[in-house]
Amino acid sequence: MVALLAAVGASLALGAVKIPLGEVIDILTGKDAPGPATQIVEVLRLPRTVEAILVGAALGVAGAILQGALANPLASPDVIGVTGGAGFGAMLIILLRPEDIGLLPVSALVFGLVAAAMVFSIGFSGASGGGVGRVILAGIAIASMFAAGTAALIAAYPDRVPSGIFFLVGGLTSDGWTDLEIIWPYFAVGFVLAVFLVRPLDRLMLGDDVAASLGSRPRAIRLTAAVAAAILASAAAAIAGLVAFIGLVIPHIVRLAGGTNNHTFVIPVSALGGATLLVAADTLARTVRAPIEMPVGPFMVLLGVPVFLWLLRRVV
Amino acid sequence: MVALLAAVGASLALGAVKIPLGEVIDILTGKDAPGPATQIVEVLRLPRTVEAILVGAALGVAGAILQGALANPLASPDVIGVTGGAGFGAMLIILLRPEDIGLLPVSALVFGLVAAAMVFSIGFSGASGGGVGRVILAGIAIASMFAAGTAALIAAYPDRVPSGIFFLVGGLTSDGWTDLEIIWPYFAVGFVLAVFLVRPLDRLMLGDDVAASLGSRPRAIRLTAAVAAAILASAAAAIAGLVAFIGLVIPHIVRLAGGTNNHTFVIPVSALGGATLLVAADTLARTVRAPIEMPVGPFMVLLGVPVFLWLLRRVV
Amino acid sequence: AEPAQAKSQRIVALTPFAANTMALLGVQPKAVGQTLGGDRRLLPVLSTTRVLPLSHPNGPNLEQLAQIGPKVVFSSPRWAKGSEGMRQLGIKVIQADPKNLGAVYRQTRMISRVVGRQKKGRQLVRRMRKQLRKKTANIRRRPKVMLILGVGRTPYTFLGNSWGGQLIKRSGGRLLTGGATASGGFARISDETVIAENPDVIIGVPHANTEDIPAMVEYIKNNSAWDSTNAVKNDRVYVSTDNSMLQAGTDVARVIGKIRKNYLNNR
Amino acid sequence: MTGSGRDLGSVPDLAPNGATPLLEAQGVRVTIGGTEILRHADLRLEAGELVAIVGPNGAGKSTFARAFCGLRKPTGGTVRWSGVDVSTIRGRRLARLRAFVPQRAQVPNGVTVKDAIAIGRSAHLKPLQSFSAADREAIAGATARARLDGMEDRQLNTLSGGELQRVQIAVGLAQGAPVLVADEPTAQLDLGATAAVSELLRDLVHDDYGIVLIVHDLALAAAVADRVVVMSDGRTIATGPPVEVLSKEMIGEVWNVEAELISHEGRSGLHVEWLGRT
Amino acid sequence: MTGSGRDLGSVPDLAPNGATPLLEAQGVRVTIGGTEILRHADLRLEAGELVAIVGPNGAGKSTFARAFCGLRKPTGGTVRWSGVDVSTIRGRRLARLRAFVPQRAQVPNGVTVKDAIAIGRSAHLKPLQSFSAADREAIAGATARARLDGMEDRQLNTLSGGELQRVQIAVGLAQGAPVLVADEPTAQLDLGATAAVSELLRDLVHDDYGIVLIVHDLALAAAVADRVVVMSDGRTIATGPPVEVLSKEMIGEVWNVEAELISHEGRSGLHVEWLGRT
Ligand SMILES: Nc1ncnc2c1ncn2[C@@H]1O[C@H](COP(=O)(O)OP(=O)(O)OP(=O)(O)O)[C@@H](O)[C@H]1O
Ligand SMILES: Nc1ncnc2c1ncn2[C@@H]1O[C@H](COP(=O)(O)OP(=O)(O)OP(=O)(O)O)[C@@H](O)[C@H]1O
Ligand SMILES: [Mg+2]
Ligand SMILES: [Mg+2]
Repeated sequence: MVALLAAVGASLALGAVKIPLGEVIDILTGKDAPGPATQIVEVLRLPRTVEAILVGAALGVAGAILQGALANPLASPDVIGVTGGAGFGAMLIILLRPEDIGLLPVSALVFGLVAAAMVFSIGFSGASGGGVGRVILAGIAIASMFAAGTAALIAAYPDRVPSGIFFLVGGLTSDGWTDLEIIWPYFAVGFVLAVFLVRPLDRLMLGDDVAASLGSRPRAIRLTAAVAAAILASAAAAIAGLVAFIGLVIPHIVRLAGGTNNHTFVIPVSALGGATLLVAADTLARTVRAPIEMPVGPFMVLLGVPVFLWLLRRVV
Repeated sequence: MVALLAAVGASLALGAVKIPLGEVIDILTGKDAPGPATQIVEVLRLPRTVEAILVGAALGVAGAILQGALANPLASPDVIGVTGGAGFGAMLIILLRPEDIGLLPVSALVFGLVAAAMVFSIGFSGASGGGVGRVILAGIAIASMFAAGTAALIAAYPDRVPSGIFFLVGGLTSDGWTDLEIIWPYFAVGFVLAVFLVRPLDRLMLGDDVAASLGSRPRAIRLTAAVAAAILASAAAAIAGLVAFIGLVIPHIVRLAGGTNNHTFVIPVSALGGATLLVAADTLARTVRAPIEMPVGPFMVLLGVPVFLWLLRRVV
Repeated sequence: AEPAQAKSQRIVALTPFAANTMALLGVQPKAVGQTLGGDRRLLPVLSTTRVLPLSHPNGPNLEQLAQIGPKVVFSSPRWAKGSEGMRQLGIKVIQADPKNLGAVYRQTRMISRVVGRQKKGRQLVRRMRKQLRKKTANIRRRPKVMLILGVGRTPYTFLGNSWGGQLIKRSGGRLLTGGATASGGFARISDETVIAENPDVIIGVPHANTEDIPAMVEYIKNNSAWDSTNAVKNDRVYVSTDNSMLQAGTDVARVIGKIRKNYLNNR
Repeated sequence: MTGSGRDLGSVPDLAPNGATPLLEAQGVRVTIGGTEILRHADLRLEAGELVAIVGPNGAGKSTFARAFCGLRKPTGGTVRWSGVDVSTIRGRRLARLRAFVPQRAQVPNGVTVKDAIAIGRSAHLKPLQSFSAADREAIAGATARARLDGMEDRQLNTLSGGELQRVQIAVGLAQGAPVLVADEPTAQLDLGATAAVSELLRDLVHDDYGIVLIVHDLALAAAVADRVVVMSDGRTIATGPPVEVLSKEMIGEVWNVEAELISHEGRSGLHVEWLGRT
Repeated sequence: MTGSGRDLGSVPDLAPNGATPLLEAQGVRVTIGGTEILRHADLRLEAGELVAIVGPNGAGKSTFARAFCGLRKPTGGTVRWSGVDVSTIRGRRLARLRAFVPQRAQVPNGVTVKDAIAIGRSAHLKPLQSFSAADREAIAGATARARLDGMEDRQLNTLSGGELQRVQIAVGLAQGAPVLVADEPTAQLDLGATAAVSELLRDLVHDDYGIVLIVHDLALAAAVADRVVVMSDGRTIATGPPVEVLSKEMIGEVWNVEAELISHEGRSGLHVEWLGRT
């Protein structure tokens, strides 16, 4: 919590253009007159920081939910096809219709959700439908399909690929509130679902039979969890591209640090951790070689992996 | 087996330039005089078909071994860092030192192996070393690191990325025997290890305790399996770039089709299946829009995913 | 767009085409863009202009841009992702990165309108057309050319509808596969076709440094699939490391002249 | 060990009245993958009654239990809880009716004994509601009854077989339903723990709980059960007081073993011809 | 059921001679994560002898078995198989000395009963070697002895608890080692199957196998074992013939239960005061 606040403060205060912290506070409290500094803070830094918080939290939660629902440490939004679908949706716009770039978030969101829906329709049908094995296999099939589509697009438009790279490696951009204005309901729905999933996922840990005995329906929980994760991850991809690291690693870090798999702990702390990591890494990415913006991935790794390895060495 | 032979026949007979099958046979048996047709078959098609067989088989086997050793259906060469390492090694050459492009296969191979070695040194140390959980977490950490490195390289040289596309989406090239001359010993070692791993992996299925009771050492098996998979996958990446589909999906197809997880069945059939799929998909990629060559990934998906989904619908 | 007083206007040109066109029209942009490690193809008059480093996806750093506070930014589809942010800062974004010769003329006129030098713009276009006519006259030979993008065993071939492909055609070269087109302008051509069609000239555009040219030429020559081609046999393998084949500039005629002289032996 | 009994549970939504039994299953059938595993099974359970289900391996005991607990949809027959068809009861309402302790435990990583028992209680909470003092008391009660005090912070995956089984029972107890269905809860327990569980079950019965116990140990069944149901080959073939049902003949017929329940000083023991010296 | 006995196994590399016992463990200690779980455990096993290890949950029985079978390195004490230190024996040689049937089974997907038993036999093969006729016979023998005929093609994950446990035993039998260590192999078995396993074990003993049986059922231990070892709190506290060791006092002290082994018509039964009416 403190770490998040510190990261947010740094994110607002630092950037390619130096603005003293006092002035930043004045601007945020509306005391400062309009001017480039006000514009920089209000139009560029503030929305970007908010996006970083939302995206980081969404990915942390999506990863935690999925790893819980599928009882698999390798589960991440990849597994239910979201990453593949969102990547395809984004490449479709970036490579095929760069003139409609404004549709990028929508396309990424829609294809992420479509891919997830395909995974669910296969994974939750049939006799063993809703079983972990079937969902995972369906995810593999659909993710491969969309990955192949993306590969085909990339191979067809090699000269435009540099423009697509930022989406594939993931990262935030400074473009005001426009994206958030479209996407925020998805974050809202996803986070609300996540809150209601905490207890059912805990029950699922004790096995499907025990969960059923406790009045939960394992298939329904798994489906809801997958849907919530799909919504959160698609919304995150729409805004920040494919930031794989958070969804996969943050829940593990949280589990190792907390020494517990309890979702009452893991889900909220993953949200906090994801938000902190993304805000901090994005601040570094914007400032380390300012005015050049670096991709956020390496900085997340720089901050996250040492902690992860240290925990791994100590706890396990 | 029949399918593989058919695919190999088609691969040798078909291409951008039409050469009658009779003439192909004459060329292969050394009856034909030198000329463009002879050059096309001997320098382009034959080595490429051999490469496809080796790479396909290697990836199928690597996937089968890893999924067995880690008892995780999501395991693939990604998980032990090979994909991340090889990708980084390739991008290092393509983006940073394009003048030394001849070193690409070696760099991909070396970094694939280095990444795997790092995963093993973390995953197999400590009290719970060699446990599935620890190996998977170590793999996640190291793979993220190399992915971040690749992202950093790409961000630093965005204009050079188009050269890297074919490595990243994966695919074979027609360039004679040069690569194979360097890489074949790795395939050889990997396949030999795989043969010796069949029985130990079977034992591991019954649990670590039973395997130990049967005289195997679970940690040693897991390490050997991971090493073999790393060697095979690195060698495959050196030749054909990152072809993710085979390693992940072929073992599942084989298991679903055979209705058994027995490695005596799964490992050799995965080799056959991987080889068949890659040879067939590559033939399609070369011929469908000849003289333009398409990336191989979409064709593998086109051939593989329908079978996969059909099996999933029937068997599970 | 309203014609405006150029000197008093705040304009940033992200593409070399836009920057050079402005310079040729006698207008100084407030700042020009420069890609990371990219080749600067700016006219000498622009050497003192402030440089904004461009990085994906936004292009310029928007905080810096906000500080400069331009009214108009000449951008490129490559930096499309940044357009929205610029608009939010109250900046007008205009694409100025032509993909074919017709667009070069059109966009030159468009820029001249925006900066309020329409007459000079018309003169400039006339001059460009005349130079091009001169440089494309007297084509005697029509060698078969393979123009390849990137390094490694799997390069892309420029097709007829790519910028580089158009330059080769204007220079008198015949592209492999009769200049077939595809939506992206690039494709991998089967090595079998290369052997069968037997190009006379191979030109590589590898995204590499100038000092690496000999190494790149050596590498291309060593490709076993290509060593039976006339180009390799006659030692006509070239490498171009600037991006004149990739991105339109104001100096089309000069580039075509260079291609004819250095690569196609067509003068 | 005294029975804090009803404190553990809350009043069920469907209060039993005198006429309808807590649980009534009739002619339940289950087919899996084309083969009929359960052919015809009946069960009736009143409050304050302990019914033991016994029968050979593969007789369908677990399948029957899963079916009447609403964990698997039967292909035929009816299951009524306090007169209400089980297929119409859902979620927390079902969870407050019965607790089910399955035969095979799943042993997750990173879960402590305390966590697991709290999860068992969570069926009582509305979403977002947190534990009340009564809930915490129920959790503590379940922990104490399963003799897990002092083990609360142990990770499940480091427990011995018997310790784990006591945790499973505690999870079911924390649920606080008026019916407890336990599928071989003592298979891994030592003699002392088994005796403790027996006492615990009788205590619960005394406090008007209804209990279904699936068990292989016939001596135990005879000692604790009010009624014994014998299953064989997918059918319930006999039901009645232990001494009547578990006759030498029945045992010989169903289990194919020479064995007899013999009473000595008020304690009955099963004397088995283990080594078939007949 | 007749004992095809030695046919199952091959001659072990380390043939026992008259003087050294098959297995001798002395003062074995095991520490896990800082706590001493096994404090001092002794065991001696001769060919043709069945030793039962009994003791409460958490006494360290499984830990001891894993230690003397070479599955876990002890922190102290010595374990010798036919006089050879266990830490110097590796791989197939160890596999031919003893088979170990663990307490908790792992149930993989996509493995049939036949496959599992064949895997048990595979410890006999050199790499790349395939099954000989003798191997196939051993597999068939193990299947028959565990009464699994007709179930060969069933998937493990569809078996009932008891069926699964019989498969585990068959896997151990197929291994064909002269010593079989089984950790509660009958916990999930019905009376008939338990009797069958008892007979099987006695048959093996008759054929000069050495057997270590970890078991909670004291009546069963008393009936089949030549010698009983009692463990409590990480120590082996008594060893000797069942009737001597499993006295009323010992049971009361170790298990904290009022119970007595009573013989009736040559069959002994355990009469337990289940409900603590003392
Ligand atoms: N998914 C399944 N597919 C096929 N057969 C099954 C499946 N599940 C259970 N069975 C079979 O149904 C029968 C009854 O199983 P069940 O688990 O109910 O037996 P049980 O009486 O509980 O036995 P045990 O005492 O060994 O636990 C067994 O023969 C079992 O093999
Ligand atoms: N990894 C571990 N970490 C901490 N404690 C452990 C671990 N493994 C076992 N123990 C403890 O060691 C003690 C002995 O365990 P063990 O499994 O040997 O008991 P057991 O006699 O076989 O019991 P049971 O009859 O219940 O199977 C138990 O208290 C158990 O909780
Ligand atoms: Mg059962
Ligand atoms: Mg034990």
